[in-house]
Amino acid sequence: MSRRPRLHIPHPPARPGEDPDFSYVEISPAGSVARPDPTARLRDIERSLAFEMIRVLDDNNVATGPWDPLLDPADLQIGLRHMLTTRLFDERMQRMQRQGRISFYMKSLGEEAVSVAQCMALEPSDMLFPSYRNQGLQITRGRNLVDLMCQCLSNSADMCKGRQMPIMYHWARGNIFSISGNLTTQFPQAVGWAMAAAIKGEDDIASAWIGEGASAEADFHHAMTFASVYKPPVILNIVNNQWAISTFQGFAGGENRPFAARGPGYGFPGVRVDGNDFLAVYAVTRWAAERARRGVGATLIEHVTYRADAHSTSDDPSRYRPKEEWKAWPLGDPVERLKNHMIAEGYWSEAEHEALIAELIEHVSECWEEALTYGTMTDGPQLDKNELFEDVFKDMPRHLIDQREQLRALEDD
Amino acid sequence: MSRRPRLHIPHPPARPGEDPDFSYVEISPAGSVARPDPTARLRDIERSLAFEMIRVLDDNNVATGPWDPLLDPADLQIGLRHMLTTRLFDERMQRMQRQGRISFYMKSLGEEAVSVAQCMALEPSDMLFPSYRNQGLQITRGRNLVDLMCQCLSNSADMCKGRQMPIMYHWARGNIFSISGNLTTQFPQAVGWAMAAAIKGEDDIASAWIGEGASAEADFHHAMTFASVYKPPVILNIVNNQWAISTFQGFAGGENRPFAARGPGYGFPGVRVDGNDFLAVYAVTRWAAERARRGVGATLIEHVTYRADAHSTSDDPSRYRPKEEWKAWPLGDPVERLKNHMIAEGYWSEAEHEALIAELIEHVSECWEEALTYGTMTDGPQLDKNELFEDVFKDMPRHLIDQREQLRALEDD
Amino acid sequence: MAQMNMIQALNSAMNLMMARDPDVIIIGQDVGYFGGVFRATDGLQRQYGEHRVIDAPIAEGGIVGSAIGMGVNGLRPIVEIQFADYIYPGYDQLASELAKLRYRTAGDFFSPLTIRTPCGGGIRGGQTHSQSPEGIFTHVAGLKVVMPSNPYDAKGMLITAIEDDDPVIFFEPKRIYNGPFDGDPDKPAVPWSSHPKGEVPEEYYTIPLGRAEITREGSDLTVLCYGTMVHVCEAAAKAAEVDAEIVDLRSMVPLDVDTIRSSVEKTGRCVIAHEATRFSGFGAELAATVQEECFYSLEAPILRVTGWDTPYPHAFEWEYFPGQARLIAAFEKVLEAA
Amino acid sequence: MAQMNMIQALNSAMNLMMARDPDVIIIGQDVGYFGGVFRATDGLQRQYGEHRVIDAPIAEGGIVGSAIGMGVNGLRPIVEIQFADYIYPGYDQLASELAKLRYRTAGDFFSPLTIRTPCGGGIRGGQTHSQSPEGIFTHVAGLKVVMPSNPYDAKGMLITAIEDDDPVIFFEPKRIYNGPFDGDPDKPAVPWSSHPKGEVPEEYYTIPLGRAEITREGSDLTVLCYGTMVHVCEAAAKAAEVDAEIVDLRSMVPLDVDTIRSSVEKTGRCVIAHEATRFSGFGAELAATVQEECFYSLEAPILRVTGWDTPYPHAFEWEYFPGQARLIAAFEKVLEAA
Ligand SMILES: Cc1ncc(C[n+]2csc(CCOP(=O)(O)OP(=O)(O)O)c2C)c(N)n1
Ligand SMILES: Cc1ncc(C[n+]2csc(CCOP(=O)(O)OP(=O)(O)O)c2C)c(N)n1
Ligand SMILES: [Mg+2]
Ligand SMILES: [Mg+2]
Repeated sequence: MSRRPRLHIPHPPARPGEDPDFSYVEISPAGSVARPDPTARLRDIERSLAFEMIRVLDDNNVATGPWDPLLDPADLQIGLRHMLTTRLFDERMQRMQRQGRISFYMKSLGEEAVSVAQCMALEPSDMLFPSYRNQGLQITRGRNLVDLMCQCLSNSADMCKGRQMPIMYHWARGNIFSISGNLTTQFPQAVGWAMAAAIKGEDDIASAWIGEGASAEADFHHAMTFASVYKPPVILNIVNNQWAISTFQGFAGGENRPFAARGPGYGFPGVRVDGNDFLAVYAVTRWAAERARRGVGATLIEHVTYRADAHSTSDDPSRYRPKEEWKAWPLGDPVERLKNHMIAEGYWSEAEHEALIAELIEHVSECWEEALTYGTMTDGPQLDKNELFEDVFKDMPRHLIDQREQLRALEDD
Repeated sequence: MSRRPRLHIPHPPARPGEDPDFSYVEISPAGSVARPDPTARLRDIERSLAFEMIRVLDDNNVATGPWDPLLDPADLQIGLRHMLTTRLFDERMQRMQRQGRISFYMKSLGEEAVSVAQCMALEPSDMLFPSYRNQGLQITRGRNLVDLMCQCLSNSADMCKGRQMPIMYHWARGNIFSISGNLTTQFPQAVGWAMAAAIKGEDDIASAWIGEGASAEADFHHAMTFASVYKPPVILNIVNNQWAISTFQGFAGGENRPFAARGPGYGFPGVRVDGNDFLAVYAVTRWAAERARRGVGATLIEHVTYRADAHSTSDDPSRYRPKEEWKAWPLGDPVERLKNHMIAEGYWSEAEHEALIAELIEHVSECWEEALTYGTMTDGPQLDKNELFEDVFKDMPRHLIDQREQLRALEDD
Repeated sequence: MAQMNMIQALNSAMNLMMARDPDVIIIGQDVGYFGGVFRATDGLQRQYGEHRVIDAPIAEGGIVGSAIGMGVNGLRPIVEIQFADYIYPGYDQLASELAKLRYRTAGDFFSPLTIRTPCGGGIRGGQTHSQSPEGIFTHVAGLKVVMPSNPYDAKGMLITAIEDDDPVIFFEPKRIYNGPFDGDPDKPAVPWSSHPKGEVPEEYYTIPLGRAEITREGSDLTVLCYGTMVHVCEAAAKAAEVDAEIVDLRSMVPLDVDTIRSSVEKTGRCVIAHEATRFSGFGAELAATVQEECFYSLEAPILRVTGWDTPYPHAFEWEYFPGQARLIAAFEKVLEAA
Repeated sequence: MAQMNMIQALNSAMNLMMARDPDVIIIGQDVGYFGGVFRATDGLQRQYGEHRVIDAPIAEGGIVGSAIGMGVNGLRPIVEIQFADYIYPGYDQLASELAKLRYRTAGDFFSPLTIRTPCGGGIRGGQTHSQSPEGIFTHVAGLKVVMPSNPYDAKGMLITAIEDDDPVIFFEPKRIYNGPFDGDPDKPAVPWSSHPKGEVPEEYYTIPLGRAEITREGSDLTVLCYGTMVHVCEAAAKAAEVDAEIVDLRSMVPLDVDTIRSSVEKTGRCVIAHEATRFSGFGAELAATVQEECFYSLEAPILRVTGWDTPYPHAFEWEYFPGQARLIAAFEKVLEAA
């Protein structure tokens, strides 16, 4: 039988045991991409925004070019602090998972700039629709780490009342929407939220995040189509961290084109940004927010970054990619890059950095201790079991009252 | 309350009572778009293919430019005959619906070139995944009109055994897939069919059709993503006939960009073609088929055409668009254009045309008479009622045997 | 009081609610300028503007998903899905998101959607314009699921659904949009104007969700039904001269178990009717509940009269449809028993 | 014979079938190079190449839709949906297309897919990694729906499913991938090697779909169950010292009504157990069928022991799970009655 397979199967750059190879990542020099007016005609700007890479920090850690957001040193310090807090929080929680204190965890190591810089570039009243790898949004918006920890612990102070897995936070007062286990569902929801803002004539905008793998889901297309038709004030972010569990970004269609290029297909800009460059992410987000606030419409942003750790505590990436891949990642570490920039500019020093880390480790530990006072899933104060039946509906219908009674009766036995 | 709505709501060019206005349709001069090699690099060809309009027939009905497929006069006559057959078949069936002989019908008036030219440009062993407005595919592949009529009649010779509404044909031996009432589902199925061909190393390709309105469905994205990832031998067609029931193409995102522009977003070409230009449609299809057969990958084709009649026999377009809109349609009537071209070239005459029409009307009538001998839904030979329970599964399970018995028992009463 | 058919009653409910509450908006395919393929939203865009009655792309998942977001942002969207057969592409957003949002956020977020969708057969719609998929929604915790059987209920229940902070899937039996239907397609169509439930107040009123209505009292057997089947069951009981108590459930979730229980305790016999396929249809839940609640009153097995376990066929529509003959056979069997 | 856990048994079935039939292919998220997040396809890409074990984009609707097309073109695809909770985006392709293709084409087209998907709770997966959505598939005419409870059945049934020309939704209770589970999460895990059904032949064998198995004979009451619950029910019967007849249904569609009927006719009492939410769950169909088939043998109402009608909560997993205590209570109640 003469079989001539010609189905194309994407291949990641390297497998375990092979040398990392990121030559497929096209990188523009810092400062090389023009910054168009947010109202510019798509056809005049689409190509460079979607295909090149917006970068501000150059190889010497100097900010350069038209996208430099010219942030105050104080803001840089805040950004650095939030990124470090995110990282140290992640580290601690992963450790706690290893010790069996929480059931599951997902880190955002290497991607902290995306959440932190974007959140800083938006207004507190803007509505955020995160994925599970955006804990930096919570931290930057000022969420008490204790709240996040209590959620991961499903303890008596859990905002979700024990109903969601760890990291599936939400924060109504902080305008951060609930994280769903189902990928990409938040994308059209964010578009709808923004449509409502426009219908009501309110000024707030929405921003949503998905991974590049999740962009293959139907809801990506739904969000893009509705954004194309109604031009609502929304920012749609694809965090391209190269991996979706074990499959690399080629399995979402990233081999041929940047994900940012999807935007122009639908008639609005897609912007490709160095996701590990705090300043570039900030600047691009401001640009997109301006488009949204001025009623020009939606923007798609592709953040080029790298998932430095495992997908989750259930995953073992050494099975499918080289162990040292992160070291070869050409866009570096967002924390190191911002730190080095600040040091180069004279706003920061190694000593201050060490001190900040020490302070934050201490802070995370204190928060953890406090969180434990609200209990763990097995010890200490517990959620009321009756909560199991609350909030399915606004008012509990008869059949749930009956079921609650059945459970109570059993427990009483 | 100060409400400042800024949600964008697309508006069609004209509403009932207003003058038709197709100034939004960007039209390139015939012959003006280069014909790249099917293996050319996307970035070198994408812009002109997706944004301009490939046309072969100029205003004087002369074929011109690099896309002229240089078809034999005999082929042109075959094409004209199939288009006319399609149109006369449609007319007759719509009349039969009006008379209550069939329950429902959908015409393809004004769009006949898409199905006929494409089908002629493909091989008989290529697999077709039509929408409900592609009856021309059946006719061009040589389907007996009687078969189509029997399906519409749900009579004793209905290929669907009465299970589908009129026009939901299929033809296994003719390599035409079954039409579904659910929009767009055939798009990823066609991609999967083509993936299988590639896996098996077979040379056949798949081609699928949807309307521009249906491109908003999730399955469009699924098809595009899988086509992007695996580069299977498939042609994905969007028939942009400007209307989706009462909403114009702006509600699918067509205001900002041609639908063809979606292709490059996913990394493969989108080609915008004058869907009423038989020669252009043929040529573009050959080009896409060559890409598929040579293993280069998928092609998206946007056929710019106009839905000249109602959406279906359940629809009344005078409620939402100017009555005379078709007359103003700048790309004319595909049948008239091909006919005039053939006359201009001396391959055809008005007299021959009239004679052909008379012959085909007669043919359609004969077929209808024959179809009626197999019964209608109410008279004449009928399908066996037991058929109701067949083919749910390959072998009838117990519960369906029981239900069939129940029905029989009742009928016997 | 006015005479209204079901479409007019639904239109009246939406019109009233849009006038009362600026946060009520409508989104769906062809609902705007055109007024909907069944004309339920006729005139509403003209009256309330195109920012409140919104034509949507053909993407049910996108419609539901974006409407969820609108609801989270304070609007009260009414979604029209053109045919219930086309609700499946929205199933993930409905089952995974809409239904669970309040629960997963411990009440901090919710989205008060009403999803209207025409269902049921009897219009020669074939397998993709005839389905009754209510069963697969009743299994999803967090969704209310209802189906009115007449214009009066349709209006009152739709107003309640729109005001409800929980999501409501509102099934509309399209076969009875224009008039009650007794199951005989050969009889001349009957308009709602000749039916008491075609009398519909112009003004605001509500009908609570979760309350069944006994449309005919009787003592021989209980018939549980909803939507189109209410009228078919009434006609069948009449034709069979059976003293049936006909319970129009109106709401599947929440279910009015009290009314069901007291009826079956009284009659001791029960027939369940729906158009959806039988296997794992909502009738299964009803039968399971009735035998559990009324076991000691039951004098015969509970019978289900439903669509067959096949797709809804175009040609054999009336062989498929659970019409009077099948109902009468079930009535006889259940009365004969024991 | 070999000792296999359920993952190994599934892997063995796929491996055998790929070796026997070049048209068998596998597609799903992470199934290829990585071998699947639960490792069910471990090693298969290495053995059969990346054109037959295909990593897929994260798009369940696209996976099912494209696999349907592959099936139409003569392949015999096995689709893995990573978690049953994520099958909903594929629901339209499954319910509208896959299930109805043979019917709507009068047998001219069909697509012989097997859809494998891990379901059920008990792994701290929260509401989106714990669901048991079998009920909404059993309502769709044209789909076969099965769930094995042990490695031996898993292998034999998966081979049958792959060879079957009808589409099969193959639910895998992930809680028992590694060993049987009696419902007590605090007990040390038990491996399959200590269970007779962990003995699995290396070679080809089949188990027909649509045949239940009585895993324990008894005369006091019948327990209808499947998947993880088979083991929990067995343990509960033992703990309660009840002479229960435990029927492992294995297949929901087609359903082995004969085995059910003769068991309930013998025992006169019936308890139904599943992990899915109760309302309109598959237990409803079972209860409806049992009361209809065995009405005159029943001495007590049929009881359902199921997940509550809430999403599956992360913290209260064991309050949610229908464990031994709830089963025993139901056994007692059903035995006390009448
Ligand atoms: C609908 C759905 N399908 C599958 C999954 C399982 N899943 C969880 S995360 C993940 C990978 C997502 O990758 P990506 O979108 O790139 O995000 P990243 O993890 O890289 O941040 C998958 C397949 C899911 N959660 N939801
Ligand atoms: C999933 C689904 N949603 C809605 C419909 C109802 N419907 C049938 S045709 C149609 C319009 C399609 O327009 P388009 O795709 O442009 O095709 P055209 O009719 O113009 O050929 C709609 C909304 C459907 N058949 N399937
Ligand atoms: Mg990723
Ligand atoms: Mg159209």
